[in-house]
Amino acid sequence: MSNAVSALNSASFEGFATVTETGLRGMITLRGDLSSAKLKAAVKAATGAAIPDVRRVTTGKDGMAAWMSPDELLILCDYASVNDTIATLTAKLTGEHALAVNVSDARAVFRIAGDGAREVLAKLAPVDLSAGAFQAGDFRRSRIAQVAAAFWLNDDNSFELVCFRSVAQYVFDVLKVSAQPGGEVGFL
Amino acid sequence: MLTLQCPYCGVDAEETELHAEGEAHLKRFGPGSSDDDFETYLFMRENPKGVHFERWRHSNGCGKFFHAARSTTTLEVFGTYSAQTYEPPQDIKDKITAKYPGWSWREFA
Amino acid sequence: MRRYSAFAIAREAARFHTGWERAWRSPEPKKKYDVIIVGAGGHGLATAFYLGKNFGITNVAIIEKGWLGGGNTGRNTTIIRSNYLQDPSAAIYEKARSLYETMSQDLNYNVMFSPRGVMMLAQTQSEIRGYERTAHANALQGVTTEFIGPERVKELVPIINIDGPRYPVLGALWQARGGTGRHDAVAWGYARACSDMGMDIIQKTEVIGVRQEGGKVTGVDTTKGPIDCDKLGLVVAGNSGDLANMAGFRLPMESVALQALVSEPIKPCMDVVVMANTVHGYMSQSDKGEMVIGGGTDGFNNYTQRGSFHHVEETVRALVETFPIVSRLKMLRQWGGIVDVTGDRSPVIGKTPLGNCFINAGWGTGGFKAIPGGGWATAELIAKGEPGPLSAEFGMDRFIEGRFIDESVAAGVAH
Amino acid sequence: MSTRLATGGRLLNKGKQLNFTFNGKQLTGFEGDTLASALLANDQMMMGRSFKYHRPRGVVASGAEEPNALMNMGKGGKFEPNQRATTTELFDGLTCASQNHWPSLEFDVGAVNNYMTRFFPAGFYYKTFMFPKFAWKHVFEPIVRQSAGLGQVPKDRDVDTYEHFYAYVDIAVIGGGVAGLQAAKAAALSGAKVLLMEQTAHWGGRAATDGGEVDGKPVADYIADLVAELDAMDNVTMRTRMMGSGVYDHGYVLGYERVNDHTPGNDGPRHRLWRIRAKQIVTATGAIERPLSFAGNDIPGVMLAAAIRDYAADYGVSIGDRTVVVTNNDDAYRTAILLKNAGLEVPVILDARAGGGGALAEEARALGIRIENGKGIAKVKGGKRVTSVAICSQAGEGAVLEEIQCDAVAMSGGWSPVVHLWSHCGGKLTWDDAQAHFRPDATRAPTNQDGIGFVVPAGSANGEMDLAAILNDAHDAGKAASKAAGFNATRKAAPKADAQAEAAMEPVWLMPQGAGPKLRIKAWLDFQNDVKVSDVRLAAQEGYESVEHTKRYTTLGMATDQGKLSNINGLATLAGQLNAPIPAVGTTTFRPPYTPISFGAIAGEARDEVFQPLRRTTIHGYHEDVNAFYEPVGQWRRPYTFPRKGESHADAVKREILQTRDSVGLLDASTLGKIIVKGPDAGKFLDMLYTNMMSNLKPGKCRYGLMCSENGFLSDDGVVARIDEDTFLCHTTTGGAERIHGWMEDWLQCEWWDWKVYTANVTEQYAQVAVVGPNARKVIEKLGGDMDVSKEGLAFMEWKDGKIGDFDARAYRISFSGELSYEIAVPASQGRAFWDALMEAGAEFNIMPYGTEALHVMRAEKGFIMIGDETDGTIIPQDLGLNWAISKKKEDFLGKRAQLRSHMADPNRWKLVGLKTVDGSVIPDGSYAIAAGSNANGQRNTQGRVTSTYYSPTLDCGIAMGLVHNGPDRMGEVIEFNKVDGSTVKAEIVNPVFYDMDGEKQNV
Repeated sequence: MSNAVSALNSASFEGFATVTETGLRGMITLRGDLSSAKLKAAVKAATGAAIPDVRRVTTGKDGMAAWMSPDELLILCDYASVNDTIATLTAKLTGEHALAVNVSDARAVFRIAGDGAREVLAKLAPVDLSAGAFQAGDFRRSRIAQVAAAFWLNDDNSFELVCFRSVAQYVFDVLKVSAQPGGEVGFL
Repeated sequence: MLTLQCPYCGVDAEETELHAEGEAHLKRFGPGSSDDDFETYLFMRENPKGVHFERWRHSNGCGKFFHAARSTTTLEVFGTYSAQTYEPPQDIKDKITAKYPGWSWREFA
Repeated sequence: MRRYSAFAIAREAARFHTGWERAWRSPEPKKKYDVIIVGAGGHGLATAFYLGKNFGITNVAIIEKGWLGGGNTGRNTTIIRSNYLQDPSAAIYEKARSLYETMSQDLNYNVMFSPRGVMMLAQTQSEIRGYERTAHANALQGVTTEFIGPERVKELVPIINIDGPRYPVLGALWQARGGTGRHDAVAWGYARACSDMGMDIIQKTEVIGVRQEGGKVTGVDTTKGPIDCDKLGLVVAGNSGDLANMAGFRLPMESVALQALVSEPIKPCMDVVVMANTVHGYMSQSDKGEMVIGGGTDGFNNYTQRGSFHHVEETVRALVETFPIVSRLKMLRQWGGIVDVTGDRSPVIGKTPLGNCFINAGWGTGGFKAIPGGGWATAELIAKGEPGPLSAEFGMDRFIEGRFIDESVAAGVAH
Repeated sequence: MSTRLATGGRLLNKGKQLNFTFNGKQLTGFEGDTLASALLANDQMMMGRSFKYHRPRGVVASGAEEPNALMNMGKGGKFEPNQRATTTELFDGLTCASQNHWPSLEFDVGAVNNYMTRFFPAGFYYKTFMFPKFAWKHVFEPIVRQSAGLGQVPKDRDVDTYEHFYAYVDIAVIGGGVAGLQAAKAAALSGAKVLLMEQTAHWGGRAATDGGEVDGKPVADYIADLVAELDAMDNVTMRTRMMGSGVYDHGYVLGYERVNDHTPGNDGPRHRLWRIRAKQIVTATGAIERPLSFAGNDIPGVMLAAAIRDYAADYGVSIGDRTVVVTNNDDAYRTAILLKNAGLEVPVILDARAGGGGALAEEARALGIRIENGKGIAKVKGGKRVTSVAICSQAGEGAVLEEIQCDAVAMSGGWSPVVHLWSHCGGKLTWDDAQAHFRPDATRAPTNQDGIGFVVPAGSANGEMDLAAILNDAHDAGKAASKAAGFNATRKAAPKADAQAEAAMEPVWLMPQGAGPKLRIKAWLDFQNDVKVSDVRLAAQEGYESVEHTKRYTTLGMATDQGKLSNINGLATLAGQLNAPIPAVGTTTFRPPYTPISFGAIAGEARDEVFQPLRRTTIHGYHEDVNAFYEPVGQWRRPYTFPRKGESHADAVKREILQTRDSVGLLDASTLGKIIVKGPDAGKFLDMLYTNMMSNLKPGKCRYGLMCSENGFLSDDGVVARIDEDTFLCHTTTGGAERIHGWMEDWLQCEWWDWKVYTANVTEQYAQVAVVGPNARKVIEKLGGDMDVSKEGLAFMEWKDGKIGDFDARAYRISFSGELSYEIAVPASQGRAFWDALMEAGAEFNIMPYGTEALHVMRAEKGFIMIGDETDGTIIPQDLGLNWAISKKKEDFLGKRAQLRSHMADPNRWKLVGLKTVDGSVIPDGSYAIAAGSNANGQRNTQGRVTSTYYSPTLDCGIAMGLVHNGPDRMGEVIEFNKVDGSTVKAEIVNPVFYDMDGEKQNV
């Protein structure tokens, strides 16, 4: 895997919040019946994480699970272990109608950190990002300016954001515009 | 600028997260159907001044299609519901009836 | 009718304009007319006018629920062009355009037709091919257009940014004799002429029912009581579905909001109409100096005449990109109108399931530019009971046969 | 003359002097000044010219309603036309110039129109300029356009930045006057999250100027305490310089924040457009004073009474030494009293009411001011400045009783609530006879998605004009909004206020009421657009009876102030002429924005590089490195060709094709859509989606498939690979991935929801490279790895997983060029490395990348159709001779029923053929095949058209594909294609496969 590079090679920008492309990440689209015991066991076995509630992320020792839709999770893990994780999922889901597919290279991940992180996102996403409305562990699919994206809030008050790899530069650019010094809003 | 609640992920999604997908509860006519039925399926539209049952997709969101009952004159939303239904749920129909006694829409009222 | 002229103005000026007569009468409805037209917008009034002028039918009432010209006729961005791809469209829009050229003289009312030229920008290879195809089609249709290069675009529109980083301008389809007109004046001019022919324009009167007997129309019920007629024309853009429901049939149409906006006025800086379909925006400058701007329709059924703001946003950012100097202009006013959009986005002019009831509808975003042509064709349809060559292809039967008139093949959006 | 007073100026910081220039003159003002107040302090009363007659125009108001004082502001990339001086905060270095005159503000040639006023009544242009026919466009229109237009055209690109911000609150309060503050407090006490916005830089509005007491303290102190109190509340956000610009459906509010207009050198955006969702909206937008309609009311020096008061109290500026006050209400007396107390002369107060005023009038009289009841102004005299007024009886026709010297006139025709934001979304109005204005009808509020009212008017915006009533109403509005938003409203009582009682106003729509035509033609309604009482009367006389007709016929209220001063006066004039009650005539529609907002703010961050998303493949960096020439395809930007130094695009394309056909070429095919379709019903599902059969495809094999819309038209094509029993991978066109994925989900979710199928769009997971040409295999083999790509190891239309070099690869043996070809997918993160490895391995074969144009030409040489070229949304597969790909066995597939309709089954449809020009030239793009004669509309008949046309380097001649009537039956026939110059080009109808008809080359 020595040839593998992430979309923006861990580019970073320091504004009134810090925006960083986080490098390669293992990501798996898992579609199936989220209420089934088998799927629950598979996700547990693969990541250690429980099935997340609607619009939440859960964390286990080997990865995270994010609620994408009523029949879809996004599984996050180390880039290097993604094939093993898929193998575990697939093995545990034998006989069940489900789909687990590697999308690690189809996406880019950004971290937005710092006191202004909420406001940087709130300039681009039609989402209530106030502290009362969006809390650690909350996960939201929406748009960032003109492209689809998903993001969640970590316990350390930083956001992580996933978008398609082809628009990584666009997303980075609009996040940079949002985080420009002097652009603090003072609302969130 | 509409806001509709996605019945799948519970988000009060503003229109920019959504995509309008036209009239709901159309019955598909395939090979073997009459010309009239096929034309009705593809082109003839209720287009009411009043409550409209329509399809939306939470395209910048959970990706699911859903149905909405919405007034085209006041933009009041009587409810959103699963796309996997043949007609609107009773509670939504009741809500519409309370507001517009005697309304009807194609095969249901 | 007293003629309008510079001399008339001078004469009236001497007596402080106290002598001007009404532009149109305001009569009470008669019991019966030969023809009732529902809808005193551009198409309705033009239909009535050509019924009188071309067919001598003047026992006509035009019934309007609001005020004449108050629908889409008075809400559009006033673009007039005929550079359409498909033969039936090119024929009716070119007929309309040519009638606009002499309309001020024909009606003795200055509608300020300004053939300043309309260009549709090509910003992708497929748009180039689409517009070159249109240019070739137009050459055979008797519509004068040409495909021009980016340098010529820049020469005609100095404020345009032809080297935009995202979508450089690769050329344009140019119709030099397209342009703009004063939308209200078109309705007022036709109304004055219709009234002068003895037709009754009945405003603030709503049609609430369509009367029929034996499968044929016999009249309408209105908020001023029933009125009988031999023939009925429904020409009610934005309300066609509602009227069709009253008459007992459904239409292959949906009603959606289309928005427009204007800037504050500035000195003349753009002498042509520019349409940029890749980025979804078009713009011209009015005689007052306002930049007149439009974009695409909303996706959902709507009768509120208020659209969704994100479409305004999309249009404005397209224009800021295409014309960078507008960034520091300000939006003065935005508004919406309701347009009827058909399954192939082309209009319907034709018979209906109800005998002697005819319809002109579904113009989508193209209604204003078609007014004289649509009126001409609808008058012929009503007078003869059968479509003439201009409307022959626009009947509703095309949806059953799968015979569509699709203009979107050349350009993403049809305006 | 207007000048700075020694006293007054509560908003000024007189310790900080600011320099600015107006029309090239160096002037000074103070921090806290508006541009208008600073100009007035420098005796610059005249600030512009009117639109139609180019009459001299002075400032008439002190706020957002100002129609006259519009400036060309700034320079270069910060230049902005039509900036209102009354809402522009003065800053050091401000540069501005007045508008709509030539050569100068003082001497304007355009003012000749002024002398022709009588010949230019409302609608005059509809009645003339008609002859000769083309004179309008070429003679009259340019004159009209040049003399109209107001501000100058910006020349340079905007140097500032803009942004949006999404905010979600329970209650948005628009307007930070005393009512807005009070409403915000009442709302906030319920615990609701409140956003309070004020368009100016100051809280409190005009209450402090007008005086009164609240809860026993001066109103100014009460406001200061209220602001401090709100500021301390966690659930309240307060923003100044932020205008509530529009109220839209479902509780959407636009807030227009002018972040840096007053500090143009600062970091950060110039404007921020807030997109606010509020459960409830309180409109505390105040009221606007109305002018009075008398002859000469447009002469500079005639101003709104309250504006004169504002300039004196807020900015310490006197408009004149001798100010005549003319009014129909008590409020204007406050102006007289303030001026008198400031040591200025008020020669007379003309009160149109026969009974005169109340307590305020007594106070004025006690100060020694002369008051004339039942009197009005017959005429104002002066040119560029008021010199005197002629007094008459209001009841009469304007006989002059006395002439009084003065240099300013303060007029007040009563107050109109600002109902714009209430009305934007459908809130209805009711006519208040006592105050002669429209006010919100609380029973007909605009409704939201839940069908309940979501706008609550407060204070003078709700028609309350007395301080105590305003505070009461605002307090109630805040409570009502909090309750409607789901909170328990506060039980605290409204504060007690005390202000001077006022006598009733009496409407005055024309002064004097019997004014004849000579006076009416000088009585302005719309100062900017030059609409007078006479014009509105003329419109009504000519039948333009609807208020919308009148507005459009006269241009009343269509100026940049959108009729804030003129609408009610115009409406009343129309009603008077029609002899109808005012409410029966109705109002025009209020449309956003409240005052104009910048296009820059609306566009937000979306400009230049981030105007729209640009999608890049992982090989994009290579294309950049070698300076590819691009074409946009959807949001992707694909290399059209890779020109070398000095090479034309056509030559580059030719080189790429010849080299690929001769040796080997590379195409970045990553943009092709890739969708996984998996599940027990996947085969059944694809059989419905594609026109051909997919369920019988064997794992390891590929098949080309077509998709149609339900309307029968060909919508996409691509190669389907069966991965295993349960799983397919569907390739789509470059633009088609998202569309087709959505199309699949649509059918799975909404029609066949019981079918067990999952889809996933994995387009971007892979970088895909087409290695094409006779040496393709050698290049791949040279990379090594464990994949057998020999003819037998990977046969045509098969796919295989394995290692190519170090890369995990999936190779598809498919060809869109007719050559030996492998499309190889590797993980996207390794795409660039894989591409570089291929380039290196291919060096000995002189490998080169080729772009989309070479791709197009090669596929056309091979007779393959291209979605978007051969199809345009009106083409069915049968038109393209693709019947072989339409299953006859399947009962149903999407589009099948449609294709049975009469027009689609018509044998006369144009069908696909190849075309070869007789002279070897290239048929122009878009050309039509002409046929004999014309149709009923006089249009030339046609019998076909080209769909793709190219110079073929392989065949060294022009080739084309096209649709021709009965084409496949007319092989060898020569038909003519049109050119735009009227000539034609002859072409022979041939087989569309020009190259390697038997397919031997792709199969080696």
